Amino acid sequence: MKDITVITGTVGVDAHVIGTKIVSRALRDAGYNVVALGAQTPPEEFIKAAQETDADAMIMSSLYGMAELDLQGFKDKCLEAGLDDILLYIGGNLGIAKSDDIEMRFKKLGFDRVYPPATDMKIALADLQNDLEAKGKL
Amino acid sequence: MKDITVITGTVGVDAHVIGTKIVSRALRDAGYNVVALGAQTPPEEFIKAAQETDADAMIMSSLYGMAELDLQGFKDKCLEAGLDDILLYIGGNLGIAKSDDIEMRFKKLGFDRVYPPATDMKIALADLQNDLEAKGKL
Amino acid sequence: MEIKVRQKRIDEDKFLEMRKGVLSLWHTGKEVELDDAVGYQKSLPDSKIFHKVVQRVREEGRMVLFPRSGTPIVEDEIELVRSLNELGIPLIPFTTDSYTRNLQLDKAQKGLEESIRTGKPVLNGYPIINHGVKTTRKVVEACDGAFDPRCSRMANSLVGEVAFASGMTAMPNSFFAWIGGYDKKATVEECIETAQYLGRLIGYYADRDVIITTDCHGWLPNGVYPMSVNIATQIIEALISAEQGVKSVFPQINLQGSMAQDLGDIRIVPKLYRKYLDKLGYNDVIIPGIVGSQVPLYPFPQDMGSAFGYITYTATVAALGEVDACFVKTIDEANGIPTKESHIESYRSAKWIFDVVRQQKLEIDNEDIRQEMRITEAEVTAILDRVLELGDGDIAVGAVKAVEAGVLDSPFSINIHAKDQVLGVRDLKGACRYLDFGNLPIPEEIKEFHREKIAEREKAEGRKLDYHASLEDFWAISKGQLIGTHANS
Amino acid sequence: MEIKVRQKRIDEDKFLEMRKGVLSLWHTGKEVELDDAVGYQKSLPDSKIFHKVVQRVREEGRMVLFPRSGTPIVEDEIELVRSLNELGIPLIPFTTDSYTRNLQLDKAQKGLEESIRTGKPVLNGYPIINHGVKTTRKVVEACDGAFDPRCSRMANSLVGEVAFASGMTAMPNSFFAWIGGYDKKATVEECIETAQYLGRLIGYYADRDVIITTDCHGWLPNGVYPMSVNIATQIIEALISAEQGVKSVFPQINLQGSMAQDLGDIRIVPKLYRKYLDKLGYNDVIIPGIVGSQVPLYPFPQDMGSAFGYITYTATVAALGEVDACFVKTIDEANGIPTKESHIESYRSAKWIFDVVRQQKLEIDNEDIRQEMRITEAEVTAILDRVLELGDGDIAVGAVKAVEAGVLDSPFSINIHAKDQVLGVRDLKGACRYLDFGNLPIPEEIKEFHREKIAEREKAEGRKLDYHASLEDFWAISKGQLIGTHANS
Ligand code: B12
Ligand code: B12
Repeated sequence: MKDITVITGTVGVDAHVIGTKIVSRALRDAGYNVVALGAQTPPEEFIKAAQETDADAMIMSSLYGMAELDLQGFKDKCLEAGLDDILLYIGGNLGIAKSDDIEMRFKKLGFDRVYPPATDMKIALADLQNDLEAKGKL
Repeated sequence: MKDITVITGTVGVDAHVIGTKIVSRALRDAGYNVVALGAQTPPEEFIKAAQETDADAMIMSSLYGMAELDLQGFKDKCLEAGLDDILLYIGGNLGIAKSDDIEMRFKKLGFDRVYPPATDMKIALADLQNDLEAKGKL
Repeated sequence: MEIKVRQKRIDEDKFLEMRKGVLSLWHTGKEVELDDAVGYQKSLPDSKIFHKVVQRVREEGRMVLFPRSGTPIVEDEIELVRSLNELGIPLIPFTTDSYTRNLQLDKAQKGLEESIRTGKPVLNGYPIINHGVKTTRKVVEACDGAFDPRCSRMANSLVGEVAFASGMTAMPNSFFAWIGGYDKKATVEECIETAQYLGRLIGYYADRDVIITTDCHGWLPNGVYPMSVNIATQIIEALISAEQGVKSVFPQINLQGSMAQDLGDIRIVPKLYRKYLDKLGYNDVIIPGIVGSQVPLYPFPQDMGSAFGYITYTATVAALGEVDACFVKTIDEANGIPTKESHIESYRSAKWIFDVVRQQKLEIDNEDIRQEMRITEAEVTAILDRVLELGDGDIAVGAVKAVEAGVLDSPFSINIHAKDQVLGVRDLKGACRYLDFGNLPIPEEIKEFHREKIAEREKAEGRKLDYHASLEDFWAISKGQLIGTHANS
Repeated sequence: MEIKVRQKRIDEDKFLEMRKGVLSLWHTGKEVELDDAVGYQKSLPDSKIFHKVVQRVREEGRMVLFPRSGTPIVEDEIELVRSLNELGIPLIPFTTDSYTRNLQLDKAQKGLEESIRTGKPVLNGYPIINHGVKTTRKVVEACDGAFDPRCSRMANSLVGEVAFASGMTAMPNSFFAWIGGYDKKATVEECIETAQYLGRLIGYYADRDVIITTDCHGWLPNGVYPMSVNIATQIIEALISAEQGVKSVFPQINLQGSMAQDLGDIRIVPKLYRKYLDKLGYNDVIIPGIVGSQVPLYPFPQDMGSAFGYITYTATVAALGEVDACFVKTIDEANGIPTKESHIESYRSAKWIFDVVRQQKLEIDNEDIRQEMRITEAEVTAILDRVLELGDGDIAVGAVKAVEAGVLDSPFSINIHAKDQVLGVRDLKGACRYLDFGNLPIPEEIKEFHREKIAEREKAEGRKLDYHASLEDFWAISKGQLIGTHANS
C-alpha cells in the first residue's frame, strides 16, 4: 500500500475517546499512517494537522450530539486551507436524538461519508479503500 | 337497598372464570342478589336466566377476545325475550388486540356500558348504582 | 356413583375403534393416516423433535425461550413461527383458538373465513382441525423448530391426531389444567379418559419408535398459593400418560415470584417426578428437561416498562435455577393477543437475560431455599400418597376420589366439580402460603409452619389476612409489587 | 517538576479570594451570594437534602432509582424532573451540557438560544451557568427531590457555586473521572486543585451546618477490567474532599455484569471507604448509602428488547446487593439523548425489579462472592498503601506521583498524562480479570490468580486472549452476551 495518511479524533469538546482510539489502532493495523489527535479536538486542529501531514482522509468521530454546532462552515475552512482533495468521514451519535436526516445534514456540511452509531470498522475500512482507489491513490 | 337481581358470567366458550367469580362476590358483598352463571355461558343462557329471575342487569365478562362473534344479535334476542329494561354491562379484553373502537363496537351491539381490561369493580359498582337510580329502581 | 376409569393401558383394538369416532368429528379427520404419520415423523430432522432439542440445549448448558403463539391465518402463522425461530427459539408452542378447543368447529370455520376475508384475525388462535394436516405440515415445515400444540379437553383427541400427523412432537396432556381453567362441566373421569386417549396415541407412536413428549401443567394455579397441588397433579398426569405408553414427560415449574420458593421448586420437582415414576414402575420414562413458566395466572402489568420488568424477572429466576427452557409472556399480555413486534422485543429481553445469567453459573443456596424444598416435598408426597391410598393403588381412581373429597383442590377453578376451598397469601418475604387448607392432606407440622408465616405478616401489618388480602396479593405483580398492599384491593 | 498540591485545607481567606475569580467567569456569578445561599439551603425540606433522602430510603429498606437527566430548555427540564419525580424518583441528577463543562459559555449560550428558538434541544444537557441561580431555583423547586448536578473539571467550581446556591445538595467531586473520561490535557495537580475548591466550598456550607454530599465516581472504567483502581481512586477523592470539610460521601459501585464480582464489590467497598476515612482521621465523615451504577462504559444494546434486558439485569443485581440507589440508563442509550417516554418506561422496568426483588431479602452468599471480596480488598489496599507511600503520607502528593508512575492507571483514558497500559478480559464465568497489569502494584499472589483465570479461558477457547479479545468482551453486552466471542470482533 502506498503511504496514506489519515487524521483521527473527536471534534469539538467531545470527550468520547474510546472509539477514536480503537479506530486509530484499526487503521494502523490496516497499514495506514495515522495521526491520532485524540478526543476534544477543535475543527481547526484537524485542518492544521491535515495541512502539515498532507493527509488523504479525516476519520472524525463525534458521539456527544453537538457535532453539527462544532462543524458549521467546516468544509469551507478545509477548502480555504487548500484541502480540496481530502476525504471527510464522520461517525458516531451525530445528533442529540436519533433522527432520519442525520446523514443528509452532514453530507450538506461537506462530509463524503456519514456513519451511524456503533459502525463496524470493517465496513469503514472497506469504504476507505474503495474511495482511495477511486481517487487513484491506491 | 331494594332487591336488585344481577346476572354474571363469561359469555361464549370463554374460560376466564376468575374475574367473574370476583365480580360476583363483590356484587353480593354490595348487597345485590347475584345469579352467577360462571364461565363458558352461551348468550341464550344469560337471557334465560334473566327472564326467569326478572333480572335488572347483566354484568357480562369476556376476556378471550371473541365476544363480538359470540354476541351478534344479542340485543335483539334480549328484546324478543321481553328484556327491554335490563341494563347490559360488559367488561374484559373484548377484542383480539387492543383497539380504540372497542367501546363503540359494543355499544352498537346494545351494551349500556363497556369496560376496559382490569377495571376496578368500585367503578362498576358506582356506575351500576347510578344507572339503577336513574331508572328509579333504587 | 361407580368409578369406571382405571389406570390401565387401552387395548390396541379398542383404541383403533375409538379413533374412528375421533376422526369422524370433522372432515379433515380423513387426512390423518397413522402409518403415513409415523413415516412422516421418522423423516423429521432432530431439530424438530422436542425431546432431542431439549436434551441438546441441556448438554450445551444453554437455555431457551418457550413462548406462545397462534393466529388463524396460515400465512400469518408461518410468518410468526419463522420470526420466533429466527430469534433463536427452537421450541415452538402452538395455540389453538377457543372455538376449536371446545369443538365448535363451525364457529371456528366462520371465524377463520372472516379473518381471511378481512385480513384481521378474529380468532384467538390457530384452528388446527379446520386447517387440517396438509396445511399444518406447511407451518411445521416453515421453520426449524419443534412444535407443541395447546388444546383443552373437548377437542384434545382430534387436535392430537392432526398435530402429530402434521409433525408436531410434543403436546400437553394436562387434564388437571382443564379442570382448573378450561372445562366447566366435564367430570374428572371424562377428563382422565380423554387424557388416556392422547397418551395411548402417543404410546402407539412410541411402539413404532417415535417419541412424542408430554408436558404436564397440572392444576392451573389461579391465584397466590403454594404449588404443591399443582406439582402433585402434574405427576398424576405424568403417571396416567406413562401407563398409556408415553415415554417422555416434561415438568413445568410455575414461577410465582418468590425467588426462594421458585428456586426450591425448580430443584425438587424433577426429583419428585422421578420418584413417583419409578415407584409405579415407569422407569423407562425420560424427563428430557424442565421448563420454567410465567404461568401463574396473575394479571400482567399494563404498562410496557413494568411488563418488561416482570418478563425479565421471570427470565432471571429461571436462569438462576438453570432450567432448560422458559416460557414467558409478552409485553402485550394484559391488553390482547401480542403483535409480532411485541413477541420479538419481549423475547429479546428474556434471551438477553438467559444468556448473560446462565453463563455465570452463580451458585445460590441458602436455608430459605432448602426449607422451601423440604416443604414442597412434604406436601406433594402427602398429597400423592393420599391419592394413591384413596384409589387403593390405582392413581386414576384415586384422582377421581381426591377431587371429590377436596384432597386435590385449587381456588378459582372453572370446573363445577372442584371444591374451590383453598386460599393463599404471601408471607413477609413474598413466599406463597396457605391461608385456607380446604381438605388438602397437608401434614400438621407443615400446616403449623404456614400459620406461623401468616401470623408474622398479620402482626407486621396489624390486620387479619383474608380473602381480600389474597386478592391484593393476586393483583400485586401487575402493580409492581410482590406483596400486595391495601391500596390494591 | 515540583509538586505543589498538598492534602491541606484551603484557608478561608484564600478561599474567599479564589471565589472572586470563579464568580467572575460569567455574569450569572453575580447571582451567587453565599450567606443568602446558606439561608436558602437551610430553608429546604428534608426531601430535597440528598443525604437525608438516602438515609430515609435506607431505613425504609427500600431502594430508589438515581437516573440521569438534562436538557437545555428550562420548561422541558422542569417537565422532565417532574415526571421523574412522579415516578417515585427522589434523587434527581442534573446533567450539564458539554460546552458548559468546558467553560465554552458563549457556545452554550448560542446553543441555548437556538434550542429555545427552534424548540428542539441542540445541547446535550442543561447549561446551568448560563441559566444562573434564579432560573435554576425554579427547576429545583419544581419537584420534591434532591438534586445532584454533573460537571467536569473546567467549569466545576462555578457550576458548584451556582448549583448549591440554587438548592442542590450533592455533587460529584471526582477528579479521576475527569482524567478517565472528561479532560484531555489537565495535569493531575490541576484536577486535584479543582476538587479541593469544590470540597472547600462544601466545607464552607458544612461549617454553617448545611451538609452537601459528594458522590465519588473514581477513575472511569472505560472497559472490561477489575474495579480495583476505580475503587481506590474513589477513596482518594473522598479523602481529598474530606480534608476540605466535606462531611458526607457517597460510594458508587460500577456493576460490570458478573454477579459474583458485583455483589462482592457492593459488600466490600463501603468497608474500604470507612477504613481509609478513619485511618486518615476523617471519622466524622458519614457514608449515607451506596449507589449501584450501570456506568461501566460498555456500549449499550441498540434494540429495545435487549436494552430492557440489560437495564433490568443491572437493577436485579443492585437489588440483590441491597444498595440504596441505583443508576440505570435508558433504552435510548445507544442511540441518543433519551426522550421523556423512554425515561419513564426504562425506569418503570427498573422500579418493578427493585420493589419485587428487594422485599424478598434473598440471602446470596457463596465462595465465589467471598473470593471476589478478598481480591478487591487486597488490590485496593495494595494500591492505596502504595499511593500513600509515594506521597509520604500525603494522599494528594501520592496521587500525582501514582498517576505518573502508572501505579494508578486505566485503559482508554482521555487524559494524556495517563499511562494507558492496563487491559482486562472476562474469565469463563464472566468476572473481569487483568490481562495486562501495567504498573499497578497488585500483590504477586493476586496476579497469579488473574493469570490462572485467564489461562483457564484460553484453554477452554483454544486461543490466546489479547487486545482483540478484550474488545470482544467490551462489545459483548451490547450483543446479548456477557463473555465476548470471536464473532464480536
Ligand atoms: C462511554 C460513554 C461515555 C464516557 C466516555 C469515556 C471515554 N473515555 O471515552 C463518559 C462517561 C466520559 C461519557 C460522557 C458523556 N456522555 Co457519553 N456515552 C458513552 C457510551 C456509554 C459509550 C460510548 C463508547 O465508548 N462506545 C464504544 C466505542 C468503542 O464505540 P464508538 O465510540 O461508537 O466507536 C466505534 C464505532 O462507532 C466506530 N466509529 C467511531 N467513530 C467513527 C468514525 C467513522 C468515520 C467511522 C466510519 C466509524 C467510527 O468505530 C468504533 C470502534 O468500534 C455512549 C452510549 C452507548 N453507545 O452505549 C454514551 C453517549 C455517547 N454519551 C452521551 C452523552 C450525552 C454524554 C455526556 C454529555 C453526559 C452524560 N450523558 O453523562 C458526556 C459528554 C462528555 C463530553 N464532553 O463529550 C450520549 C450522546 C447523545 C447524543 N449524541 O445525543 C450517549 C449516546 C448516551 C446517551 N444516549 O445519552 N460518555
Ligand atoms: C388467567 C388467564 C387465563 C387462565 C384462566 C384461568 C381461570 N381459571 O380463569 C387460562 C390459562 C385458562 C387462560 C386461557 C386462555 N387465555 Co387467558 N389469560 C389469563 C390472564 C393471564 C389473566 C386473566 C385474569 O384472570 N385476570 C384476573 C381477573 C381477576 O381479572 P379480570 O378477569 O379482568 O376481571 C376483573 C376486571 O376486569 C373486572 N371485570 C371483569 N369482568 C367485568 C365485567 C364488567 C361489566 C365490569 C364492569 C368489570 C369486570 O373485575 C374483575 C375483578 O377485579 C390474561 C392476561 C392478563 N390480564 O394478564 C390472559 C388473557 C385474557 N388470555 C388470553 C387468551 C388468548 C387465552 C387463550 C385463548 C389461550 C392462551 N393464550 O393460552 C385461552 C382461552 C381459554 C378460553 N377458552 O377462554 C388473552 C386474550 C386476548 C384477547 N382478548 O385477545 C389474554 C389477554 C392474554 C394475552 N394477551 O394473550 N387464560
